[in-house]
Parts: sequence; C-alpha cells; structure tokens
Amino acid sequence: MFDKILIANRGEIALRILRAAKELGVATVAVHSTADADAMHVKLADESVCIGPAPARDSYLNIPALLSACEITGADAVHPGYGFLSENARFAEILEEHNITFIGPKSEHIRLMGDKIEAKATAKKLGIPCVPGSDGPILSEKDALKVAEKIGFPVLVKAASGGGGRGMKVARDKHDLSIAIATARTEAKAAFGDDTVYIEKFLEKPRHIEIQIFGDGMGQAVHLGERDCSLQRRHQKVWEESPSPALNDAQRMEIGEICARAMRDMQYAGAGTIEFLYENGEFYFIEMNTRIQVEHPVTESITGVDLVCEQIRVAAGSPLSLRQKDIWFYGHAIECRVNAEHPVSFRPSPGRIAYYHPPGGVGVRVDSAVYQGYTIPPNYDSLIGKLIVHGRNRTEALMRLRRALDEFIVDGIDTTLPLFRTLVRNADVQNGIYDIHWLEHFLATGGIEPDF
Amino acid sequence: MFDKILIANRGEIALRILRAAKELGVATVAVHSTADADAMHVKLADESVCIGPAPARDSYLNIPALLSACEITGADAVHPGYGFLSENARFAEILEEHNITFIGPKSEHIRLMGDKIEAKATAKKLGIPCVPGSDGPILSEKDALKVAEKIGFPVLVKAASGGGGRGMKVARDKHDLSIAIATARTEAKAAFGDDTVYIEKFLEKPRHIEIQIFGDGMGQAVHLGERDCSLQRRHQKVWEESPSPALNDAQRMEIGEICARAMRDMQYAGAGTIEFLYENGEFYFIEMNTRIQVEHPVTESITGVDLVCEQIRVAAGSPLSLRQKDIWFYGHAIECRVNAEHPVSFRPSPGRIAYYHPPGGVGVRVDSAVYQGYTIPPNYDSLIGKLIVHGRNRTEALMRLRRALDEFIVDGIDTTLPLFRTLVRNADVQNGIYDIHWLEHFLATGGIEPDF
Amino acid sequence: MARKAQPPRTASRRKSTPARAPAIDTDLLRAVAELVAGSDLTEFEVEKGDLRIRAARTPAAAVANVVAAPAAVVQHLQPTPTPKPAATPAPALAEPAAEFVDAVKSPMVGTAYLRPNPDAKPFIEIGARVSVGDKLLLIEAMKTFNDIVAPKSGVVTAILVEDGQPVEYGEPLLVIE
Amino acid sequence: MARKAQPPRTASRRKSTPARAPAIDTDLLRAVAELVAGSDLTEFEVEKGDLRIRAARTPAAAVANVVAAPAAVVQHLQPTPTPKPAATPAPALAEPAAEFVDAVKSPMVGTAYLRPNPDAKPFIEIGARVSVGDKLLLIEAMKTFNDIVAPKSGVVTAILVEDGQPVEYGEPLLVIE
Repeated sequence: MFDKILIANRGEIALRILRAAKELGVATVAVHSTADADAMHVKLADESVCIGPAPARDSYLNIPALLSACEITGADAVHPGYGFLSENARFAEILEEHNITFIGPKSEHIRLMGDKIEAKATAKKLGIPCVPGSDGPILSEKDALKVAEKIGFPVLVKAASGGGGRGMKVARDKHDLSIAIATARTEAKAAFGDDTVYIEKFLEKPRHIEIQIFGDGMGQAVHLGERDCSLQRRHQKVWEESPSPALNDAQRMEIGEICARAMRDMQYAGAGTIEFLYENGEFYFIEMNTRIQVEHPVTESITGVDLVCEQIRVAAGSPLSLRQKDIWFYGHAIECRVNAEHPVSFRPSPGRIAYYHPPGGVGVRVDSAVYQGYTIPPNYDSLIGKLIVHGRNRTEALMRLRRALDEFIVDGIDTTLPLFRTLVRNADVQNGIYDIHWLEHFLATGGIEPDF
Repeated sequence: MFDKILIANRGEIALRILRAAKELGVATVAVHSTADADAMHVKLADESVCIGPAPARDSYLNIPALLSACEITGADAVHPGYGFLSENARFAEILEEHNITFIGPKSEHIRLMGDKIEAKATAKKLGIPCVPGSDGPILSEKDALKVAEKIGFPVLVKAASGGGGRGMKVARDKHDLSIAIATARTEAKAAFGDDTVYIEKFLEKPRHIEIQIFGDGMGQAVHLGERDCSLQRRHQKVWEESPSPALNDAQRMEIGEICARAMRDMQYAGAGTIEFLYENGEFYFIEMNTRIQVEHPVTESITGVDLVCEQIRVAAGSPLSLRQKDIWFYGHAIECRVNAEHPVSFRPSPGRIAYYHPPGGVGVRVDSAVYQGYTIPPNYDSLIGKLIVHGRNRTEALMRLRRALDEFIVDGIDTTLPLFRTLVRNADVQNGIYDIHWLEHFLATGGIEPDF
Repeated sequence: MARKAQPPRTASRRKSTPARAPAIDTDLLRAVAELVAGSDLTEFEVEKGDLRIRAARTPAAAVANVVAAPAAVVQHLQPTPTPKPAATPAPALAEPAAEFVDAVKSPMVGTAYLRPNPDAKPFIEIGARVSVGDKLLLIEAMKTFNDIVAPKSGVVTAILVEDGQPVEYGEPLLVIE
Repeated sequence: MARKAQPPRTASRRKSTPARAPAIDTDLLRAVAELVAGSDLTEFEVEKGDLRIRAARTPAAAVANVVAAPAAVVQHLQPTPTPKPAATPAPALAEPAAEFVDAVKSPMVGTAYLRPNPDAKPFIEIGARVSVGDKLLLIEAMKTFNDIVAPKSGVVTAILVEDGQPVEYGEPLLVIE
C-alpha cells in the first residue's frame, strides 16, 4: 500500500478521495489554489500545499507544480479525481517517470479512449455495440452520403476531438448533410484545432445508460451494473440512478458481461465507465471514461463496494477485492447533483453559505465539501454536493429522496434544490419515463418554482 | 394506511419517526413541551402541538394531553418511540378505547414483558433460553439458599420491578446471600414500591447480545439478526454493533430462529428485542423490550430494512414486507451514541451548539435532531445523535468509523466524541474482545483525552 | 424573499392549528402584530396563497414610556392550504407570543369555547370588566369542559382565540389589563 | 482550551510542511507573531506536545501611526509529531501570512535554498542592503534551481524560510524594507 497519496483535485471529489485514503490508513496531501485555502479537504488532510493561483491552468492543471508538491511532501501516489488531469495520459506518464503511481488506468488506455475515433474502433473490436456509422473520419461528401444512406437518415456529424455537445450536427436528409459537415468542421477547427469529423446514426429519443467496470490490469475485470443518467441539461448530468428503470435483469447482465469481457481483453486497470445511448432495446457505445465518475456513489449504494478504495487498492498492486459472482445489486439508488446555481436561470451563485444543514437518517448519503461559513469561489464548477439516497426499491428511494430534499438547507446562495424538489414530484420521473431530451423539454415549459 | 401520525416523543427518535412517516406519505403531528418548541422534528412536522411544561411527567408522560392533541389534530395513530410511554400498556389501551392506533404491540404483550418474572416465565414456556434461577419470587431465605445451591454460586438477587441496575445484588456465598436479599428488598421497596425479589445465576463476564424480531400479530414473525451491545457504562449502552464479533453464522441463525418461533407462538405484533447475556456459547434471556430500540439503525444497515416504516405498516394492518428467507445480513455496522456529556466526567453539558458539522460520505449515517444554533435543554436525556457506519466487513466499518468521528464537529458543548475516538483506536475494541464490564474497567484506567 | 439563516428554513412549515379546520394561525397573527407594533409602520400586509394578513396602526407620538396603540389585525383564510415542501419559505416570523407575557394562558391542550353552549352569549367580550375567579371560557379536553377563570381583576383588552379553536398548552387566550 | 466555532476544528490538522523533516511550521510562527504584535501583550507562550513557542515584545508607546516593534519569536520543535486525530485542537490561529503583504513571495512550489551550495555562504543575511535584481535565494522545482531575485531595493529585514525548507506557492520568503 502507498504511504502517502497526493490528491490532485478539489471540491467534493477531493474530499471523497481523502475519506477513502483515511479509511485505508494512508496519509494524504491536499494541493490547492489560493482560492481553495479554506476547502474542507485541505483542513482535513495530513498535509497541504498551495500550488498556484486561482486559475486552474496555473494550479490544478499545473503539472510541474503538482510534481514539486509530490517531491516536497514525499507522496508516492497521485489520485487525479475527475476532470482536471484525470484523463491526461501525459500526466500519468510523467508521474510514472518520477516513480509516482498514477491512481488510474495505464496511460496507453487513457490515450486510446481519449480519441473518439480510436475509442470507437477499439470498442467495436472488443465486441462492444456501437452506433452504426463511418468506420473512421469522413474524407469527402460523397463518402459521407454513402455512409448516411447505408445507416439511414437522420445522421449525426461529430468532431473527432469534440465533447460537451460542441462540434455535433444533425442531418435529416441529403441536403442537410453537406451543411452539417461544413458547420461541424468549422466549429471543431475553432474549438479543438482539429476539423476531423465522422458520421453516426442519430438516435431520436435515447436514454443515457452507462456501465461501471473495474479491472485489475492483469486480465481480471468485473462490471458493477449500470447507471441511468438520461436526465441531463446541456449535456450535463443532473440526476443519476441505478438500476435503470428501462432495463431488466437479463439486459443488465448481458451488456455488463460484454463490457467486463472487453476490459479483460484490454487488461484494463482501475475504474472505468462505458457510456451508451440506449433506444428500442439496443445499446450504442458513446465513449469510455477512464476515471472515477461524479455519479459513482449510485453504484456504491446498490453494490456496497467502495469504488475509490478499490481504485487505490488496485493501483497499489492488489488484486480486485471482488469477483463477478460476489457482486449483487440490492435496492435502488438515486443521486442529485446539487449546484450553486439559480434553479430557473441556472446562473452560477458563488458566495458565502450562511446556513448549511444536510439531511440525515436511514438510506441518505451526502457527499459535499461545503460547510457553514464556507465561501464558494467563483473560479470552478458549481457542484456543491451530491445527495444520494438508497431504498429497497425505486418507490422507497423516491419517497426517501423527497423527504431528504425537504430537509436539506443551504442558505446564502442559490442552489438547484428546488429543481430536484420539483423533479421528485413529477409523474414522468416517478414512472421512470424519460430520455436524454426530457429535462430540457421540461425546463422549457418553466415548471420550477425558485423558492420550492 | 393512517392519515396522520402523532409522534409522542422528542429528540432523535421523534425525527426518526417523522422521517419514516414522510417516506410513507403520512401526515405528522409533533407534540412537544415548552422546552422543545425549537426542536427539529417540531419544525419539520405538518402540525405541532405544545402539550405541557418542560417536566416530562407534565408533557411527554401526560396521557390526557396526548389524547387531547390527537383529538384536536385528528391523528389516527400514535408512535410512542422509545422511553416515555412506549412500554405503558395502559396508554396503549386508552388509545385503543379512543379508536386511535398505538403503533406497537398488543397491550397484553407490553404488560406481560413489563413484569420481569412474568416475562421470564413466558420466555421459558416459549423455549427461549433463560438464566437458571428461582422460577418465581423468593419467599424465604431457606428457599433462596436451596435455589442458589442448585444453580451454584455466585448468584444475583434481582428486584422484580427493577431496572437500570437498581435492586440488583451479587451473592458469592451463603453468607452474602441473606445480606443481598435484604439489601435488594430495601432498595426495591424504596425505588419501585415493590420488594419482590428473585434469584438468578450470576454470569462473570457475559456479553450483551440481543435479537431483533418483528411480528405481524397474526402468527408470522421473523428475526433480523443480533446486536452486540456489550460496551456499556452504568448499564447504558454506548456502542452497538452487528454482527456480534462473538457469534458465528450457525449460532446467529439458531438463536434467531428460537426467538422468531417464540414470537410466532405469541402472535406478537411489531418490533421487539429479546435481550440476552451470552457467555461460553450459551444465551441467557434477560428481558424483552416491546418497542423500537435506540440501536435499531445497526440492524437497518446490515439488512436494508427500514424498521420504523415496517412498524407503521404492520400497525396499519399490512402483512410483514419480508419473510425470513428474504432477510440477509450484509457487511458490518457500528453505532456510537453521542451524548452531550463531558467525555471523562460524563457530566451532562446542555447548552447552545455553536458549530455543528456532521460527517458524510460512503457508509455513514447520522441520526440526530440537533442543528447549529440549537440549544439542548437540560430537562431530558443527553443523547444528541447517533453515528452509524456500515462497511463490507468489521475492519472497513472500524476504519470508516474512525474517519467519520474525526470529521464530526459539535462545538459549544461537551460531547462524548473523544470517548469514541479513543475506543475506535483501542486494540480490544478492534479485536472485538470485550464483555459488559470492559468499558467500566477501561474508563477506570482513565484513558480518555477530553480534547481528543 | 429574504432568507433566514436559522432556525432551519423548514421551520416555516410549522402550523399549530389542525389541518381539518379553516382555523386561524394565531402564531402568525401574533407575529405580524408584534412586527407592526414594534415598528414605525402604519400599515403592513402579507399575502401567501390563500392567506392574507393586513395590520395597521395609528402612530403614537414618540414619548418615552407610552404604550404603543394595539395593532389591529385582519385575517382572511381559506380552507386548508395544500401541503408544501418543507423548504418553501412561508412568511418567516420568529419567536411568536413573547409579547403576550401578561396574557391568560391555556393550562392544557384542548378546544377553547367562548360560550357555555352554541346558542348562548359569550362569557366575556372585549372591554368587559372581570374580577378574580370570573369564568372566561371553557377548554374541552378528553370530553370534559374545564373552566378557565380570571386570575386577576381588570378589563379584557384582547381575546386571542376564536370559539371552537384548538389550543396548545401555554397558548395565550386573552389579555386582562 | 478555547473552542473555535468555524472553520471546522479539523482545520487545526493542517500542516504545510512535510512530515519527513523536523521543519518549522512558519504559518504558526507568523500567526503567533501577529497575535502578539497586534495586541497589548508583552509576552505570549504556546505549548503543545513537543512544540513550544514563546513571543515577547517591548511595548511601544501608544502614539498614533507608530509601528509596533516587531515581535521576537522563539520556537522549539522536535521531530515529526505523531499524527493525531483531526479533532485535536492544536493552537488554533487563523489567517496566517496576511500581515506579510509586502514580503517577497514564492512564485512556485518547491524547496528553498539560501546558499548557492551547502558549503557556501548565504546569498543574503538580515540587514543586507539589496538592489532590484539581486539574487536572494533559489527554489528547486523538478530538479531545476530557479533564481529568486529582489523585486525592489532596500534592506532585508526578515528571512522567513530556512535553508532547504519546502515552500508553497505564494508563501512569504523574506521582507525587504
């Protein structure tokens, strides 16, 4: 096991990592920008190092500063969390060169899955179902049309280096197609410096369903079921749950086993998530995230497995603590991402938390790095906490979520709690009838009371 | 299902009941003394009624006031929690006479188990293992000696109406015996107005292990495993865990099934706990509590069953939501009872909570009715919250408890948090090697740092 | 809407009168009255859902030791409002009843009656002069009617409950000055 | 021991210097210095485990706009203290470094060296007069030694780091007046 882990992140995930390290008896180093000197994980860590000014590129993305922090504290491993350098293959390599363990997959796997076209080709090769489309970049319009006609309109033109919804255009017919290609190329060139595009079948009303996998890097791998993250706003997940209201046990085990087998073949190490669109009983690979995800507690709740501890154990060379046959799924879990944003306008609301009281009691978990008197800096994302509930079944989880949301108090700033209080009372949400467009449509109808 | 439940209690259990009712969609009435007007469950309830002044006998024990509160609010059921009127058979009967459901067992069972001699006779008849001793009250010294010699010294002389350690005397030989009987009689007469005493075998270093049972009142009953509550101070439980470090699966299922069968025979309704002393592989019945216990979350954590919801459901006439074969025990749970007391002197410390920050994250549950700015009144018991952790095994639970205790902040008053921070680091506790005297001996050695 | 830091916002959900009767939330009334009485306001209005409260007063001259004129309170209330989630900030008004330190308070939980029977005249009315021991109202608890009598002599300056209203322990019933 | 309500008591666990060296917790030093300098105290002592800090000052006459005499700080520190649970209230002193607004601060994380090599004399000493651009110390980061030069001319009145001490971004290094 490691002696000392440096946590190369901030916010709730930094605290999550710190908790896992403490539970394993490993010392912790918190690194932080000047804006995060008062962060909870900084206060709780064994040591802390200020690594730079508020802008992330000068602190949390500053590889030399992180290396120096490892050096002066003697940390022998780095947990990158999510975002920031968590999917930066170069960072993983540099750490390795300095004999510091990167708690994550092999750098070659990070790199492979970071390239959308490469990732898709790999997935296909590994037997993971993919969206039909061009097998690689589109070289000409003629080429594009041939593919589009083969898979059938509507199709989606996507930038190879894209992400977060940028560089994506729908074409509903032949005429649309050339415009879509030109627009996607221009956007992608501007945003990512790379105008490579490819074509995929466009799904009208898919759900977002992802499979949590875990590998030991030596050919053992398991899946831990799915998460349904279809409730999204601007491609940001808002509400995640497991099991998906759309899947039955047979479907779950089938897609799960496909993913686990692929990871065995890859000799993948650590936690990963294979994201799919799901429509009419079919799964279509979107991408693979080679890190822990924001919504991992949903899986922890229904499996009883501590995924971050498991990441650390595996990175330290231990075998997986579980086999597929030991993993069961009990009950139902839901996570709400509570943001410091106005619940109607979604305008960020940094500032001082005047009163904070998280909910408690049976089946309620709160992962939050804020506390009363804490000032949320304006420099980073607006996630202030995750409320995760677990119940014996989906109804129990929903009722528990409702009561927990009603107990949750965050005063002094705006939060998206009113959004969740509305969602948990919505009939479509209660019935599990939603796709990735549902929330945007719902928000467009203006059903949220800001003081709810 | 009920329309409206009146919560005839205060503190964390009142909030616990409120949460269960909310999750079942039932309206709630909080009743409170003048000292509890600011209590969290009062703030969260749909309605609240002040039923009297601070002294419990004029408020929480005031049956006419509780009935009037039911009447003016239209509550159709009363949950008594633990303590106060929870084991008052007369209260259950009066409610019944007013067509209000008492959420608890039949009044005859409360009465039966409230009388120690009757309870033991019933347990014996139902096949529950008992401490060998006199089959009823001791009528003469000669009689007492005959019993003592049959079961072997040392023996314990106990008051039939006793409780909380009062009216109990150990006799190690014939000479001790007559003194012990006389002293116990005098104490019992003074404390309970009843000098009836009986004799039992005295166990030197037993553990306290109790079985959680649940019946539907119609002959169905299940057990939900055991809780080990051996860590006690002055007969008050301090730390409870499940499974017991002392039992194996076969022992657990054997004693559990004995208890469940007894409850089937009794046609017991609702939650109950059968308490045993355990020494050298044998169980000895102590008493049965016909109510929810403080430490019920330990069982909820390892079984996933919400016991308070289940109490409400069964009282409303529903069948049990589970059969014995559906109940499994997953992982390990530990509860610490955090009191507003000095951690060394145990002097109560009522007052205003200046800063409150409960721990969060995976596997951590906090049941507490306090909040920042809340003033703990001096009129009631000093329990301010329960920290419950759950892990995949005992080691994970202990490490999680340690990290959660280190995150827990309650400022402005003294709490017993330093006691638990010490216990979780103690080798005997870590090894599960303790009996009901262990904690008293440990405290006598003065190992607690008040600022730990 | 102003946020209040503590006690928890959920405090706003408290209502001390039962949901089945279109009863008056006396805590709120008292709080509004206090708010206005202790201020320079001459008029104050609160509206929320079906509920509307308006309070007005004639400003007293700013002379030391002169008691402010009692605030007049008007309340309209429709039947039971739909339950709202706990966090909905209702008009947040803290520490009610503190100003009625001299009021006659209910010694028990029950239902207050201002008349001996539904057809009779009230025991007392505002402005009535009462002597120690005079019957003021009845509180029904457990099917028994309990007499509430005047603890001192004086003039009844306020009656704070309505006929048939449920009352808590310690709830102010009326003021004798 | 006094309790501090916020930030969480666990704050006390923070130590900015690595556990492997018996280094001086300069934050704490500065905080104690500030505490004493900004007060009427003439002497102040903190003791916790192996650590003992004593600060004393000659009281300045109470004349407006006269800068208080700098507090003298003495520190004794044994090798790495045993880790303690987070809640152990160490001497709780908030907002260090705020008073060194004019100090030369570290532009990076690394290890500070006061000498060009272990056998050489220090670049500067207290009382030295320096000009803009003069080399003050080195900070090693990623095996590279980075020169830290004087941003202004003046006299070095304080050196806040020791030779070989790890420094954070923004940590005050020395004061030029």
